[in-house]
Amino acid sequence: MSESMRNFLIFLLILAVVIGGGVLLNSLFSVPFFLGVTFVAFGLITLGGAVAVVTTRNLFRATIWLMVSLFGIAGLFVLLEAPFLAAVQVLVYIGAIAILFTFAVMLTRSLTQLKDRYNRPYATLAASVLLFAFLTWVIWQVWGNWTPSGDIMLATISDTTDLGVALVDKEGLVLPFELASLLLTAAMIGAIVIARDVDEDEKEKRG
Amino acid sequence: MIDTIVNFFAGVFAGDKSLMLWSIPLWPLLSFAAISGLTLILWLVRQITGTPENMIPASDHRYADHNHPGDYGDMPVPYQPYWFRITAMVIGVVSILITLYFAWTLVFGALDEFGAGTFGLADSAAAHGEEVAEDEHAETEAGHGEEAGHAAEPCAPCIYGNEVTWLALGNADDSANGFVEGEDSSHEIGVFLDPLNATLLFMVPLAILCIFLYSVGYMWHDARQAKFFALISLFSAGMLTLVVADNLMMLFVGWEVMGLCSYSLIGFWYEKKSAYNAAIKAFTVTRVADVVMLLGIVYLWSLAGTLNFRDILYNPEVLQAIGSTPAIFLGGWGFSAAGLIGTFLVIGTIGKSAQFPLHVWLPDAMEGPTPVSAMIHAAAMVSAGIYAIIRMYPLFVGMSNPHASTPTFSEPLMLMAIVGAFTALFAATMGVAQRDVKAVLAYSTISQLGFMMAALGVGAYVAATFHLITHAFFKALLFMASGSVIHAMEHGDHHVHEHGHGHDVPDEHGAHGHAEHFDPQDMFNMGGLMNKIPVTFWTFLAGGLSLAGFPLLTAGFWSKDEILAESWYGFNSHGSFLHLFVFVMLAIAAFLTAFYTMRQISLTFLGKPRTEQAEHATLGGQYSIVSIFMQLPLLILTPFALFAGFVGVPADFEILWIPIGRLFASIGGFFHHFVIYALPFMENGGYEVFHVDAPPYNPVPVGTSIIVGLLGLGIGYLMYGRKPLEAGQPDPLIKILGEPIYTTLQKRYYMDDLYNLILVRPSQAIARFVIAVLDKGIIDSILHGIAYVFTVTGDFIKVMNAWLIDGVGDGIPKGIFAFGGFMRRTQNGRIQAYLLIVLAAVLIIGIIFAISAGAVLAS
Amino acid sequence: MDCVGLCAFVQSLGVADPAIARLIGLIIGGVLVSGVPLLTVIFLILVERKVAARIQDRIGPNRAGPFGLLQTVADLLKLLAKEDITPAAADRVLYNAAPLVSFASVVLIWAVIPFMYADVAPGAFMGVDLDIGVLYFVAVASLGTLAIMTAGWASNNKYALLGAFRVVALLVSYEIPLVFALLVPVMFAGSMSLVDITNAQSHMWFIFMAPVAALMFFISSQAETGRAPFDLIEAESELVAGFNIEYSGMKFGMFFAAEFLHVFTNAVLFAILYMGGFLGVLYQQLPILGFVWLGIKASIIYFISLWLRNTVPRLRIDQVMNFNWFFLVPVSIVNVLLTALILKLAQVAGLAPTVFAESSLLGMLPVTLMLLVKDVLMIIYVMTRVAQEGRSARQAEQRMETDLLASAAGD
Amino acid sequence: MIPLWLYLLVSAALFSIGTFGVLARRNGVAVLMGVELMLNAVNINLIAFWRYMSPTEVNGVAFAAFVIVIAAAEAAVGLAIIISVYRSRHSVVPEEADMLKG
Repeated sequence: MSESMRNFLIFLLILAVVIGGGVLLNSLFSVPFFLGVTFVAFGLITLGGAVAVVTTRNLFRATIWLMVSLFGIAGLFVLLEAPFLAAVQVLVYIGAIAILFTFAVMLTRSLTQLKDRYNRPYATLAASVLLFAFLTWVIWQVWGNWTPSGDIMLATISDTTDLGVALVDKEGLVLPFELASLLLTAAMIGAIVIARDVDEDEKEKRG
Repeated sequence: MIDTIVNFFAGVFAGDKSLMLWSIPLWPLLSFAAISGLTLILWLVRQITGTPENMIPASDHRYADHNHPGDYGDMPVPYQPYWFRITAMVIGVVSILITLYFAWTLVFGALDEFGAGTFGLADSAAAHGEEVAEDEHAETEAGHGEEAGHAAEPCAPCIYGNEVTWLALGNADDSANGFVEGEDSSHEIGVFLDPLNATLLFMVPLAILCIFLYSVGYMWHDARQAKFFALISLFSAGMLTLVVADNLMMLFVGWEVMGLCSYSLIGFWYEKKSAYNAAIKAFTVTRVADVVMLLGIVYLWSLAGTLNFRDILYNPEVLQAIGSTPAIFLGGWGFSAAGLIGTFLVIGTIGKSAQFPLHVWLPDAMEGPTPVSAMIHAAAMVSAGIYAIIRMYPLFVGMSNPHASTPTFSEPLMLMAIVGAFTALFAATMGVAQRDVKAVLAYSTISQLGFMMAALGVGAYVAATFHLITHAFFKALLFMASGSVIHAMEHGDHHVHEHGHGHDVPDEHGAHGHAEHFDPQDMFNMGGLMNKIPVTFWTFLAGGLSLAGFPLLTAGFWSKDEILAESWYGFNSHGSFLHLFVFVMLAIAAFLTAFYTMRQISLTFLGKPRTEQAEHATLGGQYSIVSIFMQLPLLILTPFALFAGFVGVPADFEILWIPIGRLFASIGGFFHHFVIYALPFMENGGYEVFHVDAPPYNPVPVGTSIIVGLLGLGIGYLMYGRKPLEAGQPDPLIKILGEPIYTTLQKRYYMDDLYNLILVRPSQAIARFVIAVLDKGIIDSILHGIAYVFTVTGDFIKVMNAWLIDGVGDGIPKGIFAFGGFMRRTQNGRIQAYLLIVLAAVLIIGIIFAISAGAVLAS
Repeated sequence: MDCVGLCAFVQSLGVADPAIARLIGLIIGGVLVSGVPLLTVIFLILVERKVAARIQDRIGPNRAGPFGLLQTVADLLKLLAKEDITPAAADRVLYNAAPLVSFASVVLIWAVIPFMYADVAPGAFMGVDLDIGVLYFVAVASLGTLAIMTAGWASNNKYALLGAFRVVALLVSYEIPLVFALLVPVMFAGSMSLVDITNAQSHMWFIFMAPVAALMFFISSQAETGRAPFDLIEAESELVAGFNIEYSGMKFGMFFAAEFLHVFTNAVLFAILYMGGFLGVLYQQLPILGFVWLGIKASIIYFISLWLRNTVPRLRIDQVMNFNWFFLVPVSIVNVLLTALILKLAQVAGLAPTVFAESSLLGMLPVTLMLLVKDVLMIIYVMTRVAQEGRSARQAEQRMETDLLASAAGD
Repeated sequence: MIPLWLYLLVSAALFSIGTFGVLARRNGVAVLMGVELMLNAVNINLIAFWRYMSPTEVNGVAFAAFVIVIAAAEAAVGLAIIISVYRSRHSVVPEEADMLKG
């Protein structure tokens, strides 16, 4: 079977999973069909991208998969009616951090493809699975049959304006905001100082 | 603190008399402090700036041996620049000038205030004293309110005084020292001024000033003016403290300060073995006496609860009580407490004033620089002893009365009379045979002090005071003159040395110590100096005549005559044989005094120079600093030495029926009354005995003194002056007295050898024994034993240390090391391993929490 | 959910289920919003070539169709007909995905662009009125960077990779002044929604209130698109064609179209942000006129950028970077700060309305003048500084040369 | 409406995957990617709880924004460290950077 054929089958499978998930959500929790579909689609994008990130041997691809996963998360944010955060997600991660990663990958290009991906993969895998199981159990125990009160669902959601006001509000978050800016400055300076090439400043010394 | 000082000096210069009195001993003290501080600063600066301490010969005199033979001249001492030494001299002289100014201000102020009363009789004077007391108290500030208390007591001419509490000893119970009611026993130091120490305040600063001026010239070429002036300033401070003190403790402090200074000044040229031997001798001998004196002071304190003169002497109850209490010691022999205390104090004075058994240190004290000799012999030291006795006189007298129709003598009086009279004659005999110019003066000092002691013993304390003053003047004069003579001789000696043929002069008088060396102090090397140093000669002549008691003209005559008159009066009117004994002894002593004085003058100045040194003797140029400063004080002192006696001329004195006393009616007898007012005079308790008038005129003592004085001078002139000795001619006295006696006299009756034999040698032997047996044998063995024990213990501990402590101390690190080596495997620096461990821990903890929470939810 | 706009239109066509109607409406809207730029591109390429030809004093395409109108269509057909080549050493998936992402990143921008006035909910005929429209624009535009990066890496060619590096450095750097320039209209309008920004200019275009910001936006958007003088991405003379050297056929066409479309999109955004978008005469009574106004304004900006492209030479990479970091970034930051300060002061003083849309021309004048004066002063100061810097640099250069000559003479 | 626990489940899965990436990947850059995944899982949690608990407040969104800021800073510094390590010892494997000196 040719490669394009296989890709097409995978596409069909994913489509089936998405639509099936939508139907399932609709029937089980009476989620609107398209909402459920979108949720399942974004969840699949996120988790699949994540799995690809941790499994891909080629780091550049891993970076691309990371972006895919983060894009799915941005979609989840949209579903959670936090569009500002979604946009920030896309802007910061895909626009900045991903570029940063690609740069790092390319600067360390000679080691982009290590022979063995993992060290002690089985213990780690067991630990991660155990963690996931534990978290799932806790979530199920605590939030399994919890439903939000209707008025909260219908309340007017605080939008970007409120966030902006809160970020510069004296009673609000102005202090963390300033501290975050300070942290960013420090991180920038630190990154420059750490990553600056040694013979760069030697060159400067030479004039 | 600062403003206290400022107020003090402001008060002093504003004329507050009591503060002036406080400041009198302060100025020399300040000069001492200033000079010492400057020296210290100089030293520090040199240390800091790292200036190498260049040593120079202790005498940077132009000639090698200045004032002191031989081994001293090239003795290196740290160099002090000239400006520094001159600054030190200036500080000293200026301080004494200020002292003199204040002292005389006080004295003449006292004369003005006491004036009327002093010539009147006791009662009127008492009344006057009262009122003066009042306005004095009115004008002194509230600071010394005790004035009122003292003024309320019957108090002869009133006293400037000021007291500050020195150490608060709390309130002593009255049973122990119940003699002074209302006196708490907190010890107060203070100053006061009364006629007696007014007279000393007239004499002492003047003499000290002359000595300082003289020292400037005398020490000019010495390298250690700073040290010298600092010490001599401290000396003066001690003397002045003693004079202005109003209690026995402060007096004793000044006393001891003088002892210390005399020690370090006699040994000023410590490079000279004889000098530091003399210093040690003086110190030791006076210590012996001072300890006894301190015993007396302590006993007095324990009895009276106070040492303030006025609280004791102007307080009849106290005096009677002390006089009537049997002594705790020797009480069996009828000693009263007063008697015992007095005896102790007299012994202290015997040490200080060099009386018979303890006189041996004084002749050696001339090893120090001549100004120091003058200080000791005239101004300060020996006078202090006599002054202390006069000050405490009522206590000495106790309940006895040497002036009564049947005179009674308390033990200290008897002791003083006998010892004083004997010492006077004894020292005079020794002085006859001396050939060292200063030694003669030293023995004359001893004998004159003997005069004073004897006079005190027979109750003639006014005469004693009088003689103290006059003697201070002419003896200071004589010492400084002899010092300049020696200086001149040394100039001559150096001149001879310069011209190379110094040593071919045969020094056949080798008996006097180092034969090979020329002794500039030997009178037999002098002669004919009259033309070389005329000023010195004339002043020396004046002082000598005054010492010899040349009739009618000199101060010495009047004072000696008064002593003789007092003693003769006692024998004549009351038939007391102690008076007679004193009279006879002192008459012979006076004769000998006149004799050896004439002998000294003749040998030194008359005739022809017997050596080249004397030939070239000079004070180094007529207007050189040395000559000026060494002759100015002589000129200052001469008039006092001559005419100071006129203040004591009795009003009824006449000779060959010529009433000479009339001439001095204006001032004659002034001294007598003035000094008498220092002493208490209560009608009750028998203290009016101190206010006897001067004895009526009697030709016998007058004739005696005139005759002995003139006779001594005449015989001396016949033997030495008429045909002066040639060079190398032996002392004619040898033919007269015979070799052995002469030698005995010259050897001071072998008393030093005796002391060596019975005191020094045994003590040295004991010391050696102690060193050998006690120290080396016992103490050292004990120490060695202890050390051995500790060594053994140390070894044991060392073993324990190596075994136990090191075992533990090393075991812990080893264990830690092993554990660390084990734990290091986990610390492999691989972050992901760490994170895995963290994750596992989180899982475990989370599961535990979840289970517990589930249990909670379930319940 | 409310059903307005296309949803209501579809419902009026007889679809009962609002969900279905919404889906159909979304599909139609998506087709429209992405179709308009696709069709525009075909026209734009022709315009570009014509303008370039005129500037270079030649005729340009004139064979295919009347006035060569069909020239682009012919090129398109040629590209479509070409063989689809994937280099053997290339990373297949990424190599093929890059053109799609690149084109999509441009097309997605159009989802938030208001075309014309509408009396229904968002107040404009547009894809979706995000209240973070500007941020959305920036975010999506950054996807293009990623696409170029991916292309440069995936085609496994060192020229391509160098080009990718350059473009990434360039775009990441020039996003900063771009965002700062965007902040100014956002500040004025008090919203990030493009509709609100458009309406806020109903009395005064922002280009009059913030010319410096407009200039910044223009320059940095020019750089974002990688057009001259910033066309280091495909510097034919240095790295043969830049990141898309390995591409051919329709994949290259997609990059090509994306570039042109990006330029035009930036022009449209400029028109919306600073020139009042679809506002114009009778834009409410006759909404289609708004579309025309927008087109005209965008075309003017587009023409200017073409003009620049065809006249100014290419800069060196270090010059570009220095220009950005030492000129654009500081000036834009200072500009934002001063603008905010003056605006706030004016509002406190009552010289400026809090909501521009409800104000009037007179109400807008004072703050406009103040900001204008501020900008003029800024321009003067900056220019003098630049002149001084240039002079000193020139003198230093001359000194170095003279020293070199002296040393050479000394040898 | 989509139940909350679905979001939580997604974030839990993402967190576990990120943990696996952090713990297992040998390449430092990949480790950092895992960290990013974990942070984003946290963000999902934050936003979900914000939406379902207190949508009228801004705390959840603000917290998430701060988390993104921290993530950016962390990525920058981490990558800088990786690059310097790579420059110094030509390796991007944290396991090999286990001696405490450059």
